Formats: sequence, structure tokens, C-alpha cells
Amino acid sequence: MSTIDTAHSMAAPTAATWSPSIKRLAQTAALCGLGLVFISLIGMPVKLNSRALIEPILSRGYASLAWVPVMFGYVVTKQVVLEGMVAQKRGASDVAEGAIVGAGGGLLLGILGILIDNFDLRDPLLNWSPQLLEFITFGNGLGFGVMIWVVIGGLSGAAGAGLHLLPATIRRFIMVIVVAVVGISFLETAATDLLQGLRLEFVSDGIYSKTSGLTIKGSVITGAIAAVALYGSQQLQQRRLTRLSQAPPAASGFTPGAAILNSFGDARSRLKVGLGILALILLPMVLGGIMNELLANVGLFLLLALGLNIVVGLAGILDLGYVAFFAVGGYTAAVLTSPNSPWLTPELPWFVAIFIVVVVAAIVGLLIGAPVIRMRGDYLAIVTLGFGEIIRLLFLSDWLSPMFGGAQGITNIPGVQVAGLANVKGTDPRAVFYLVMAFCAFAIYVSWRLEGSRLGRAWMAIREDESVAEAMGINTVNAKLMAFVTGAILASLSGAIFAAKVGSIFPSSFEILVSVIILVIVIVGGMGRIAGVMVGAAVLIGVLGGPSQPGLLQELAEYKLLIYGALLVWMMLKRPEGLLPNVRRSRELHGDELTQDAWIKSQVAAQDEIDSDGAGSEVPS
Amino acid sequence: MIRNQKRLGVIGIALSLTLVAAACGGDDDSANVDATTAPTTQPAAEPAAEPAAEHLGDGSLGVVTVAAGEQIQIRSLEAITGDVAFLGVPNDRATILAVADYGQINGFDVTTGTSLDDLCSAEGGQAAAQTIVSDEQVVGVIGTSCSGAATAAGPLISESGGVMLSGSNTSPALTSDLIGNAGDNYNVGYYRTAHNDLFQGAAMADFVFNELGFTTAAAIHDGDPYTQGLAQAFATAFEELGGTVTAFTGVGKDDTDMVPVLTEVAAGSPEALFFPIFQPAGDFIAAQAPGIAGLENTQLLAADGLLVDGFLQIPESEGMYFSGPDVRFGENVNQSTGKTAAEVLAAYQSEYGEPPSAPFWGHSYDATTLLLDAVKAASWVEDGSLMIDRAGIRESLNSTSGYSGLIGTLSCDDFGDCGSQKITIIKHDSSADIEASKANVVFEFAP
Amino acid sequence: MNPPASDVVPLLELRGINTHYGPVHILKDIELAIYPGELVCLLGGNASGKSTTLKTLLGMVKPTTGQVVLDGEDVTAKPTSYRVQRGVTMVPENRRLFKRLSVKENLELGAYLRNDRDGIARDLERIYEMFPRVSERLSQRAGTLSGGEQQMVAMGRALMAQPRVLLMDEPSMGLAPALVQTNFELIQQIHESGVAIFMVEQNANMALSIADRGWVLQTGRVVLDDTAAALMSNPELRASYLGG
Amino acid sequence: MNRLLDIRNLGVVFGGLSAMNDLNFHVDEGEIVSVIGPNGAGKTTFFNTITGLVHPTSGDILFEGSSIVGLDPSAITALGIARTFQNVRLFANMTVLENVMVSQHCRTKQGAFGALLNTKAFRQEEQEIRERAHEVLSFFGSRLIGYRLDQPAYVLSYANRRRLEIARAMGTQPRLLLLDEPVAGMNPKETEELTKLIGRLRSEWGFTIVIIEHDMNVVRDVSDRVVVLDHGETIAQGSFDEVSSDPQVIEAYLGRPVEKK
Amino acid sequence: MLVIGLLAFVAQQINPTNPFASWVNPDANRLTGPALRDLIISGLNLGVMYGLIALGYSMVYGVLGFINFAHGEVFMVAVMSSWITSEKLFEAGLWEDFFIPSLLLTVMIAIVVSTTTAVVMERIAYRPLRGSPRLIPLITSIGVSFFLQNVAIGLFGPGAKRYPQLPEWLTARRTLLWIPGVEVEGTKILVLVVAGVSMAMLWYYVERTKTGKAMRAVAEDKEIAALMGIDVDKTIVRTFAIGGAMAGVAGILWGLLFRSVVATTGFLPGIKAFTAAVVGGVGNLGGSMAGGVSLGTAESLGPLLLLEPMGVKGPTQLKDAVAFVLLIAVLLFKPSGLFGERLSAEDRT
Repeated sequence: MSTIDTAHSMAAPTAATWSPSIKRLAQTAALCGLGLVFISLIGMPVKLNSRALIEPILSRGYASLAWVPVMFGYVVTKQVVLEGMVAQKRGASDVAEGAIVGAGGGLLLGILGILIDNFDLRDPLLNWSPQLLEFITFGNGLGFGVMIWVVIGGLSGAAGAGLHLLPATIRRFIMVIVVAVVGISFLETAATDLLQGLRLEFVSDGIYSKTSGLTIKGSVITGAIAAVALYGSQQLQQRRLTRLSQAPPAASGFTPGAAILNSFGDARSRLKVGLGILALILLPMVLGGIMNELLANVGLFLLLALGLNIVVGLAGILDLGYVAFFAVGGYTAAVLTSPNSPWLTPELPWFVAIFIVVVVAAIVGLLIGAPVIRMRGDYLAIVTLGFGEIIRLLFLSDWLSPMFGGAQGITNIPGVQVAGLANVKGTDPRAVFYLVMAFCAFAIYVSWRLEGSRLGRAWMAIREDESVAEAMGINTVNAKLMAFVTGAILASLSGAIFAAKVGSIFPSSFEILVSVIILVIVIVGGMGRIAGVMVGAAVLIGVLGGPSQPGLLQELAEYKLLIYGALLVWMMLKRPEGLLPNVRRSRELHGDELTQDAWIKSQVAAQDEIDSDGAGSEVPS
Repeated sequence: MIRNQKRLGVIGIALSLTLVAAACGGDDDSANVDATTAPTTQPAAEPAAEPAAEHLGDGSLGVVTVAAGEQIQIRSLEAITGDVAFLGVPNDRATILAVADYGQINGFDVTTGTSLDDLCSAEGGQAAAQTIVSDEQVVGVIGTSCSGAATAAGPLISESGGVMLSGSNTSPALTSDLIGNAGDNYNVGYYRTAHNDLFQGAAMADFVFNELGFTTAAAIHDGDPYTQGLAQAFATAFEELGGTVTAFTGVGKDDTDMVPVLTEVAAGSPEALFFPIFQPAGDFIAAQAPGIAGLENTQLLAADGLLVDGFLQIPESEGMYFSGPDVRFGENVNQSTGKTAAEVLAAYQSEYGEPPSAPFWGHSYDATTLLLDAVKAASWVEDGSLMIDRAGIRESLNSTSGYSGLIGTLSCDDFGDCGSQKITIIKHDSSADIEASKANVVFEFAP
Repeated sequence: MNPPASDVVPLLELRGINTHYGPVHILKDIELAIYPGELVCLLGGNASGKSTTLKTLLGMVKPTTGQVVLDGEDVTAKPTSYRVQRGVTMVPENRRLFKRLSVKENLELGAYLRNDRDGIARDLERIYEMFPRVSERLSQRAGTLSGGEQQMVAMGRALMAQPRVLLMDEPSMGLAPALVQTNFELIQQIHESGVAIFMVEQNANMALSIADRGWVLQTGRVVLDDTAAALMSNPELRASYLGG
Repeated sequence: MNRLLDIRNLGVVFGGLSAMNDLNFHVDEGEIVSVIGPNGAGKTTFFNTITGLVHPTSGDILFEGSSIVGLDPSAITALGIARTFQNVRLFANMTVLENVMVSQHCRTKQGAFGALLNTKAFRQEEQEIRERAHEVLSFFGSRLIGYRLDQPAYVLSYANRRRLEIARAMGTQPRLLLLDEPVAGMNPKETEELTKLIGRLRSEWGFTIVIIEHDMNVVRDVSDRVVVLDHGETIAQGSFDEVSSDPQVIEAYLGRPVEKK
Repeated sequence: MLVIGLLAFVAQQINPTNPFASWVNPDANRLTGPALRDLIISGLNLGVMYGLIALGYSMVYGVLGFINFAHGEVFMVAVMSSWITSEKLFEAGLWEDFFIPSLLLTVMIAIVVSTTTAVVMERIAYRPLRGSPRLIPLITSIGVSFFLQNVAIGLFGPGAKRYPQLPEWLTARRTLLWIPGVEVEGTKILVLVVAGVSMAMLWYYVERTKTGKAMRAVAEDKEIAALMGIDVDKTIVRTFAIGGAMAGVAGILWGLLFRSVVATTGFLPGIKAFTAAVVGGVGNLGGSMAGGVSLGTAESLGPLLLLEPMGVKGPTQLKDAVAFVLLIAVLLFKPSGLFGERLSAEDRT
């Protein structure tokens, strides 16, 4: 399973932590059951049940439960193989354990059915409903319901556990196929949209059923394609690895700036980047309205996230009120361009207004940043959050409504007049997407240029260690203000496009939630890394949806924030560096350096003790 | 991780190659794409020149074909998550109930698909509308919940040749000022069964000034465009009548402690306090106002936002007046489904386990049946497929007159206002008998 | 090495201890034993592994191999609190009082695991006697005391746990010379009351002048192991500090 | 000789405890001075005070004749004082090259616009920064250049981190270089190598150097003058041999035996 | 702000129309004495509830050094569970007939539920993150907050829930203390009293008992605390539990006073309490309460005493803005809050 690094072999072998026990099985089964009951009680299965995952054999409602015993079955039989230990032999007992856990969970769900039948708790618990009971019993009475869930749970649990029995490659194939089928089924809207644009409607007609979900044939085809794709990519990778192993190790970039610089330097990557850009330019053409709209929203949030990435990711300033600048940009653009705006009559063309937007955002950024920037991390977070709220409340207030329309907002914001080409506004999502893309490209360019510049290096130094940065001659206050203002400007651009896209602007679009979601994008993607932020925006806004923007998983819209929350916690627990982390370890990492690395840690730990106490303790460190 | 990235790279290249290939595949691509944004691709293939059966519509907006075994697609676009879900969820549910009650059209089932969420925001409405117009099979939309969402969704639906019927938008900007001038945000193809808000403020002002004989009043809104607009309309009308508005202010939707705002209001000792807001903030104002020095004898008034069972049930709401659409649904019968308002309400309660949290469920129910009637009128069966003429739907809706719905008699004007414009004011006497209060109309106002 | 008597069971003992931080070998085959009532010291320069030895004794660092034996019982796997209860206590380097807590609270926390009220009260009295300066400042925050006073509180806090062996980490560190002298006198005083003392020091002369025996640690290995007097006169000792 | 740094009657008090007590100290242009003393003698506080991380409670610090007390650390660095840290505080997630490039911040001036427009001046300055960084890193032989340039600092070995810290300090183009235990954690061979480099730092780069060091071999080999601190006071100074035989110094290190009662 | 309020109150007693009123805006409504008094009382009420919630933020910050953003949701859970309990008791007819025992049962259940929530939260989401950089648990707690809030929506629906009616004798206006003429609703007096008692009990527990001492010791130096034989993990759990219990008390009081709950009930009070904790100086218990009270009164008094005289229309719309301005002002002049301590060594690294 795990190859043992020679550098680690000094660590003494310790006992494997896995041991089957009744108690552990019972606990896991209970957790599994609680998971099932919980999902049932928040109403997911009943709500999703009307739509099929695979027509007619599996509804999305049942799918929303089935994964739970599979996962628990997998987890309960998972071995933690410590270095130097040999993995235990797998066998039928694993499967049995998985089955027990799954069946236990299923039993609990069955018991929920019995409870629903006998007690009426619908008053507080909305989903304690006859519909849920019917869902659990398949309309066939309680006895059947309990039995069938024990069986379903047991089988799913056994399947989850059984995954361990398979060789890793086959397991990977199974997982890829399952993910592909579920994904393609859920992404019906997007896939249909894309296939239509590519004039491949026959494909979507072929794999999707008329009502919802994939057909059985469609699932088989999807699975087969996924398997072939996986096989192909494995082969390619294999070939590449052999090529790499023959070639001398090339220098590889570490920080985003360097990575991009390097990748530009390399002709192959240049080609790749070029192709990517070309694809992006062509993409909107083949996409329909839904996907263009969706990607335009992704782009708006990407623009915001790129700005916040400079503030949080590069300079390390935790800004929880970032939405303020989004609002400032939107309102400034609205006031300057809309004939309906109650204040300032000149109806400037958007492209003129945008320069004023930038100036206003920079000024507001300075005004907010100047007092805030000297505060400590946590305090800074709450103060910026406060500023975000203050700005929203001001836009909302009756006091300033002669300027900003108060609750009535500003409507009839004209689109963006692109000289002679088009009037970009919400009814034409393709044009909006192009506009957003242009600005994202600008923001990426700005981020990239700044990252590799003197200023960018200063930001990173401040993020790494503020007092050392100061000692290295960086005026940290100025540099942080610059980051704050740059972030503000990027957010205001997003706001200005947003105003033109939606055509109207209301204070309710600028709640705290927006700030938090932008932060989540930056963090989930990988702080301080442009590509990470792009992935974060695509995954979160594109797939799950933004605060007021639907994502691909429309059906889950009600559970969007719940999933956001769970995802955030899970990410922090399992992968705090984000989907695409900022820095990667070098493959050429030398054994001796690894050793030294561990040693320095202990040294620093010991040193910190000395530093943090006694006479030296008052030194700001 | 490195391995994964390589794989991503491989997939990325494959994807971009496909795209390039696709893009180079045909220069007529863009033409095709343009066609999709136009109402429909159908008319070219099947000119509607020779209708197979009698139906409304001239085919000018395209014809939707529902193949045998497929369902007629309509959509529900309401605020079903977030703060305003209390308003959107009953609308959405009523739509689903109406579709079920209505049954088949010419042997074809109707489906609302996945309910869409307008998130009570312009951007949410826009994105959802985009989803709707991208599916050419969708013949009509019931929604939105919030006027702000309709502002952004309207142009999209309208340009695509579709129709949108709202059960709860009330902003005058979406239709007209009712004397023939289109609103700022009016779009063809937009209809509503909810009343136009133009008169509610005036009705309340008239009632307070003339009926109750008060000359001082205050108004509180909650920062929502709807409540702010209504409060503003009230204040303007009241001053025009010769009254004095002692305070005009707002609270936050999440506020609980109303003492500061009530103190602000109390300073002017108004005889009447109009707060056309929603729950829960409305509960707090009703509960806390009597305890404020200077407001002990102030008459409390609210609007349809609080004309819900949850609010009427609290004792503090006793003695209040409520303005709003006529909600004496009682035994009104929807002519298309034959259900009475009481029956629909009962079905709602049993299906969803709670009473509707806002009063516009009846409006949404009627909007849905209006749409389905229009679909029926504009459709015919041809070779086993159902053909629906989009222009026919609009035609049918435009000609709606004297339609009997749960909320009363519906007739559509030139700007899509179909609901009754009559505003009633009721007096709420007892929290124990809500139905009696709902019927206790003390003032009617019709333009 | 000459243990006091071969038949006496050591109070605290390290047997063949090897410790790693990650893959780095910090302690190498450490063997040492502290007998009841002894005053012994462990000497060594920077980064020689002194602190790690102490942490191993207390269970804050788990050794890779070897045993920690407390009064004949193998406590290698036992948590710190167990060892504290069984009579091992440390006065940490730089004292590390709870600076925001009062002096009295600091002392009381020393007796955290004890439940005998009378005994605690008695021991408090004893400590006031031993350090009259401390008893004057009971309600003061510990952070406001001078360095010498803090040292007294730190020792008092440790004594409140009724230790049988007291581990002292660099007791002279960061103290003015005059205080260092007093401090060592105090250590002797505590020692005379019957508590075994294991002192980790870089102030070699001062430590050896009061200790019975000593070890010198260099890069994780015991390089010298002898009686105090012998170590004192050993030229290698000076070399290990000021360079050969 | 020209007094580069002159410290007069310096006192630092932390919460009632005095960490530095009436300290007098000076460094002449071109000198290498070692500061030694037992643990807790206040050596690091001494550096912190010079570089502005700690503000003295009394006394004055003159650099090239003018007082630098109360200046921000960045301003002091800009005047020409650079330092390394005892516990190696590199910018761990930045590359080796970037670590040195960033330290030239106060010697360069291109702002955001230059970077965005990629102006000639910007490219030129970047080029200069890069070249200087290369030059500084090349000083350590092949250890920090080549493929290591683009490695993040945290993958470096301990010795290389120490070297990089010195390189980073050199990047600020100082006149006075403060090295806090530069050879701590290095093996004898590395120590010997670095000791030579310290000499070259003066001869080739013209830095005046103050070193805090525990390794007496290094101290002996590099220092023109040794200053011994104990309890925040200077207890001795002079050549290494004078100092190392000073009984007060030996006592400070080994302590004084206690009178047995 | 509190000071201004009190001054104004005194001025009121001398001159019945508010002397602060016509500052810039001569049309400003002049507050009367009773109005001011009501504002102060309601500000105090809100303030003590913020304070009780803030205690949880503060204690966790003291021990683990991060801001537990999800603490507002613990409060929400308490309000929710007390709603369910009281509602069920009401349905069973017990609420009206046996009010006091019913109330006590409700209190107990709410406290147990909120405490459990806090403890489980620590176990699942925070304990594995011990020792990671500060930003990480902070972000985790934002995730936990989202999660809990939306779980409440999923389970109980988004609508507002009403508490059953309280008995007349509780809600009636009574004379506060022995000041003649000052009549306050009984519930508001109850809020102040209960908050005061809880604060006193907490103070006693933390300052006077052995476990409280252990808690403070762990807050200051976990390693040395372990050396004293203190079980650090257990103490941290205990800290979360007590914070949860305090939020539980606040939740009950909130329920009694406002008698309504929605799934988002915890959000705004949570942020305000977080602000209060910072204003008072995070990590300082008395400071949290003081921060809560000053925030509550500022919110209550600020709009009418400061904004209206300056000519702001609809000033109470901006009361949250006043609260945040207070926060910013405090932090500008006292960067570690009103009663914040000098940063300890570990705070800086």
C-alpha cells in the first residue's frame, strides 16, 4: 500500500491501530444510522425522489441515502498501515463487518419509519412526514420497510468494505465509473446544453431519459467512456513517467509566480496555455444560455476571489468584509450609468464610468484600510466584517436613499456598450461571459504581474513573517494598504460588471454571506495560488452555486449552504492547503535535507520556548 | 498529486482539442447558436401555417412540440430558500398542487420540473430565467416571488417568447400605473394575479385619514423594496390627504429589539402606526409597541405581509387593521379545477404539514390554472404530439376576462395585471378566530 | 559511576533511552538513575539534549526505545499526570509561572492532583516559611514579581505537589548573579528536606559545587559521568563549554 | 577609525525586569566584533534593540553619528543595518531567490504600475534585483544556486537556511551586518566553511559585522574584538585571548561554586 | 456610549426635554425621560444577552486562541430547543398550569442541548486542528456555523416559530428596584437578574474553584498546566461546555423576551456578541460582559442620541452601523479592547 521512504525508516515501527471490535462496529453502525436518519430528516430523499439518477432503477432520493452505508462500510474496514508494518490480509471478514455496519444503519432508518408511524413529531420536524414514511417503506408496510433497509444497508456496507478486497487499479476504475455516472446524471442540464452547442443532441437524447436522469443504456455508455478515458490517461501518464525518468530532473517552479513564469518559458506549456485560452474563447460559442450565464457568474466570483486572493492569499490580511468593495463598485457604476439613479444625472457610458469606479474603490479602500491595517489578524477580521455591514446599511438607508435609492435600489442600468459591437447585458449571457472573461484575464494578469514583482514579494514576505519583513526593510503598512486597495479595485470591477449584467442593483445583494463565500472560494481552491482560486470558483460557484446564483446542482440548491459548511469543515480537517495548494514539495527533495528539516523543527521548538519566556519574552516575534 | 495534475492536463488537452474541432467543424455554428436564442427552432421545420386543429396563436413566437410520452413543461420560479422562503415556498407548493389538480391537457401530463429559486434577488431571478429560456420546451413560468427578481427575469422571458405569471409581485414598475402608462420594468409576456401595489398605500392612507379620522401617522418598513415602497406610498398619500407623517423609518429584517425604532416613532406621538412588513420582525413590533411610552394608544396597522395565520394567531395582533388583497376566498371556486379555496387550503395543510406562511398561495394557484388554460387553448394534437403555440398562450392570457379563481374574478389588462385591484382592509378582533377576522372587511378601496 | 549503594532501588531511572524528533536522533542510549535523597546534575551546552531528557522523564516526549522507571515501576507509557501524582515534579526553565494568576493560585495549582485539604494547607504554610517574601505577595499576579521571587514561586509550586524527586531545568537561567547564589542555596535547602533533586544546568561550577554526582551531555550522548568533585577538576568540562 | 555604531548607556526594561542595563558598545567601520555570553545574557535583545524591534527605555543608539532610536525597523534597515535571526526566520514558502530578492525592497522603487505595464524601468530593475540576488547567493558557492534557486526555503537543509538568511541580509545592501548565531546547528565542516566566509564578507563586500556566537572556535577565528555580555551588561571586552582568560568571563560561563553550608 | 446615555438620563431628570436633541438638526424629535429610560433598559437587556454569548467566544479564545465563529449557532440551538420544549409543554397543557416547573425543565433542556452542541463541535471540528495555524480553526468555525444554521432550516423549516404566551405576572410592568416611577416589564427584569446571577456564578466558578483555576492555567500555558497534572483536553472540553451553557442561558432569555425563533436567530446576535467580546477585550470575562452591555446600549441609544440630532433620516435603520462604529472606535484607541490584556507571548507567534 504505502511505499516507505528511506528517510523515514529511522522511525521505529509501531503497531497497526486497526483492530476489529464489537464496540467499534456498533459505534460505526450507529453513526451510519444517524447519518441516514439525519439526511432523511432534513428532507433530502423525499425532495429528490421525484427525479431519477438512473431511470427507472435508481432515484436521486435513494441515491442520497445509499452512499452513506457504502462510505461507512469503506471507512470501518479501512486499515491505517503504519510505516514498516505489513497490511493485514483482507478477506470475507471485512465484507461481513461492512455489511454489519450498513445493516445496522439501515435498521436505524427502519426504526425511524416505525417512530414516524407511531408518533407525530411533525410539528417541529418538518420532514417527519407521511411522505418520508412512504419513502422508507416503499409503500409496502413497516415490516417490509425495516427488512428492506437492513438488506439495502447491509449490501451497500458490504460493497463499501468489498472495495478493499479489490486491487487498487480496479478500485480506481470502479470509483471513476461511479463518479462519472452520478456526475453525468446530475449534470444533465449542463451536459445537454454543451452537447447541443456542439450539435451532438443525439448523444444527450441517447443517454438521458425523457423525464430525468440517465437511462440504463446511458449509464452503461457513460461508465464505459469513463473507464476508457481513465485507461487512456493512465497509459499516457505511464509513458510520460518513463520519459521523465530518462530525462534529467528539470527545475520546477514553486511559488505561483515562478511556476507561471517557468511554464511560460517552456514551449510545450506555452502551447498548452495557448490552447487553453483558445478553448476558452471558443467555449461561449458552443455553450447555450444556461452555461454561459453560469460561467459568467463563475467569472464574476473569480474576479472577486482573485482580488481577495491578493489580500488574504498573498498579503495574509483576513478580510471578512470584502463584499463592501463589490457593493461600492456596483453602486458607483449604477449611479453613473443608470437614467433611473436618483443622484448624479450624467449617464456615462459604462466604459467611462469604470475609470471613476476604480478611483472611488481605491479611495474607499484607503479609507477603510488605513485604520484597519494595523490591527491584529482576528481583530482585523471582525473590523472588516463591521465595515462590510456598515457600507451595506448605508446603501440601504433612507438617509442616503436620495443618492442610492435605498431599498428600491437602482434599476434600468444599461448594459455595457462595446463600440459598434454589442450592448452587453443580462439578456445576452454569452456577451456577458466574454466581458467577464476579459476582466478576469485582466485580473489574472494583474495578479500574475504583481505576484512576481517587488510589491508581490513584499506581500508574501509579510504573510510569511510580518516582523521579519519589516526588518528586511519593507514598509509593511504601505505594502498592506497597497494589497487592500488592489483587492478593492478588483472587487469594484466585478461589482460594476454585476450591475450592468443584472440591470438593477439592490442592497440585498451585498450581505455578509457574499464575503464569506468569496473567502471560501479562495480557501477551498488554495490560498495564494491563481489556479487554485480558479478551481475554487469553478467548483463552488459553478457546481454548487453562489449566494444568489444557481449552480449546476440545482436540485441541491436548498442544501447548498449546508454543503458549503460541511465542505469547508471537511477541507480544513483533511486538506487545509486547498484543492490546489500554493506550494508543492519538490520531487528532488533530498533525504539529508528532509532529515535536517525535522531537526530544525525541534530546534525551533526548543528555541521558541526560550524566546517566549523570561527576559526575551517581550520581543515581538 | 503530481500524477493527478498530469491527468488533469491530459483531460484538459483532450477537451480543448474537442472544442477546437467542434468550433472549426462548421462556420455556420454561430448562425445556429443565434437561432437558439430566438424563440424556437421549430417553425422552420414545421410551419404552423396549417393548423391541424383549432387553437389560438399565429405561430409568430414559435411552436413547442411535446412528443408522445413526454410532458408539458412549465416552471415554478419562486424564492424557495433564504430569508424570503416564507413567501416563495407556499407559492411553489400551490403551483404544484394546481398542476396536480388540473390534470392532463389533451392527454399530456404537465410537469413543473425542478422548482427554480429566484433567491428573491435580481441576480437570482436572472440566472434562473436563463435556465428557463434555455429549455425550449418550457411554455410558461409561474413566478417570481419578489419584484426585484422579476425585474431581471422579465426581459429574458419576454424576449424568448415565453410568459411569466406571478402570484406575488406587486411593484407598479412591473406592469403599469393602471391608467395606461407602462412601468419602468414592464415586459410583454408578463402577467400577475397579485394586485398592483399602487393603491394599497393610498387605500390605507384613505382609511386612516377618512375612516379612522387620524391626522398623524408613522410608517415603518424593513428595508425590503416591497415594504419600503408600500410604506412610502402610504406616507405620500397620507400627507396629500392633509395628514402629518410624524416618522418614516426602517428596521432590519433580523432585528428583534424594536424599542429604539418604536421610541423614534413614539417621539411624534402618532395616532396610527403602519408597518407593512413581514414576520418575524412584525411580531416584535406588535409585541413591543404597547410597552413604549407614547404608543400605548396608537392604532397599529399592517399589510398583507402580516396577513398570515402565524401573525394573526398571536394575541398582540388583536385590534389591528390589515390592508391587502381581498382574501375572503372562502367558497370561491377555481373554474379550471373545480376546487374551492377551502379545499385547496386543506390539501395544502395535509400535504405539507403546515399552513401557508404567506397569503399569495391562492394567487399562485390561480396563476397556474390560468397558464394551463392558456396552454390548452393554444395547443393541438398532431401525429400523437402536442403542439403548443407560444403566441397563442399570450393571446389567451391577454383575453382573460371574468375568470373565476380562488381569489375571485380575474381579468387581464393590457399590461398584465390580471388580479383584482380591490384593496380591502380588515379588522382583526380575535386571535382565536382568524377566519372571522379575515372576513371582517371594514373598508374597501378600488380605483 | 558510583551509585550510593547497590541494593537501593533508584527513584527515577532512564534505561537505554533513544528519542527522535521525526527522524532525527536526539537522545542516544541514555542511561541514568536518580536515587532517593540525591542531588544530581546534568550538564551540557546548547542543544545537547538536556531538555529532551527532562521531557522524557516527565512523559512529555515518548522515547522510541527504552524505559522510564519510576520507583521500580515502568511508567514509559503513563501520562505526565500519573508521574506527577507518583512524585515527580519539575521546575521548568525560565520558571514559567501562570503570570496572570495570583501567586497563591499558582501555588494551589501545584497541588492540583491532591485532595487532602489539611495537607495542602500545611504545605502552604511550609512554603511561606521557606519563602517569606512570597507570603507577602500572595494576591499579587505572578507576572508582576521580580525574577528571584518568581523562582521562589516556581519552586514552591513544584513543592506543593509533594515531590519525591524534583527536576530543575536551568534554575540559574536569566537570574542576576546575586540571585543565582540565593537560588542554589534554596535548592540545597530543599534537598536537605529530603527531596531528591535532578538539576539540568549549564552553569556547571555552581551546579557541581552543590551536587553529589553529575553527567555531561554532548549531542545527545552522555560523555562524562562522575562525581561532582571529579567532574569539576576535569579539563574536558571547560572544553565542552568554551571550546577546546 | 570611524565609529559606525555607537551605543550609549542603553537600558531596556520589560515589565519591571531589566533586560539591558546601561550598556555601552561601539563598532568601528570595517570591524568584526563578536558578542558572547551565557544563555539569557541579553544578546538577542541587544540585536532586537539595534534593529528597532524593541524600543530602549534609556540611552541612545547612534548609527553613523545620528540617532536611530524610535525609527521603524524598515527605516533602520534602509539606513544600512541588516540582521539574521537566531532561530532562522526565513520566508518559508518563498523560493530561495525570492527570499533574497525581497530583501532588496528598500533599495528599489518600482511600484505596481511598472509591474503591470512591464515598463523598461521595471524590467531593468527586476533584472538588477535578480542579478544582485544571484551574485549574493553565488557567494555561498554552489549551495544556493542552480536548481535550488526556485525551491521554497522550507525544503532547505538547516545549514542552507542559515546561509540563506545571511544572503537575505546581504540583499538589503547594509553597511552593518548583525549575525545571530550564524553557525548554530552546523556540523564542524560547515562551520569551518562559514567561518571563512564571514571573513570574506568583510574583505570582499566591505561589511562591518557584529556576531553573536556560542561556538568559541568561530569567535576566536573571526573576531577583531570580543565583547562579553552578562545580565545585560558588558563584563569584558578585548581580543579573544584576553577575554577567554578573564576570570569574570569564565565565571559567567561556568558559574561560581556555591559555598557549601 | 453608556456614559453618554447615563448623562442624558440625568439631564432628563432635570430638564424633561432632551438637551442633546437639537444639535445639528433642530427638527429632531426630543426624547422624553421615560423614552430614554426604556431605551437604556432595552439596551441593557440586549447587552447582557450579547454579553452572555460573548463569554463563550471569550473563553474559547482564551484557551485555544481562535474565534469560534459558530458560537452564535450554539445560541440558536438553545433558542430552538427551548422553543420545542415549551411548545410541547404548552400542547400538553403543562405550560400554563405549571409554569415554573415547565420553565425550569425548558431551561434545563436548552442548556443541556446547547452544551452538548458545543462539546460535540469541539470534538469533531476543532480538536483535530489543535496546533494548526490560527486561520484554519477560524475558517472551520465559519463552516460549522453555516452547517448548523442550515441544518436547523432543514429540520425545522425557515419560518418563524412562536413561543407560547407567558403568564401575566411575569410580563407585567413592575417597579424596578426601589426607584419610584421606573416601571419595567417583568421579563426584562428577569433577563437582567438571570444574566447577573449567571455571570456571578461563572465568575465564582472560574475564579474560585479548582477547575476554574485549571481552566485559567490551561489558557495561559498548556504545557505547564499538564505538568501540574491537569488534563488539558478535558479542560478544553469543559471550556466549550461552559461557553455553550452560557449561550444556553442567553438563548432562554432571548426566547422569553422576544418569544420567537428562526434558524438565522443566531447569526446577528452571534456577530454582535463576537464584536462585544472584542470590544471588551477577548479573553477577559468581565470585559465580555462590559463589551456586551456597551454594545447593547450603544445600539439602543446611539441612533436617537447621536444620529438623529445630526440630521440622519430614519436613524434606527443604522443601529447596527452604530455598533460596528463603536467597535472600530474602541479598537483604534485601545487595540486590545476596553479591558484587553497586554498580549501574552504565545499570542504573538
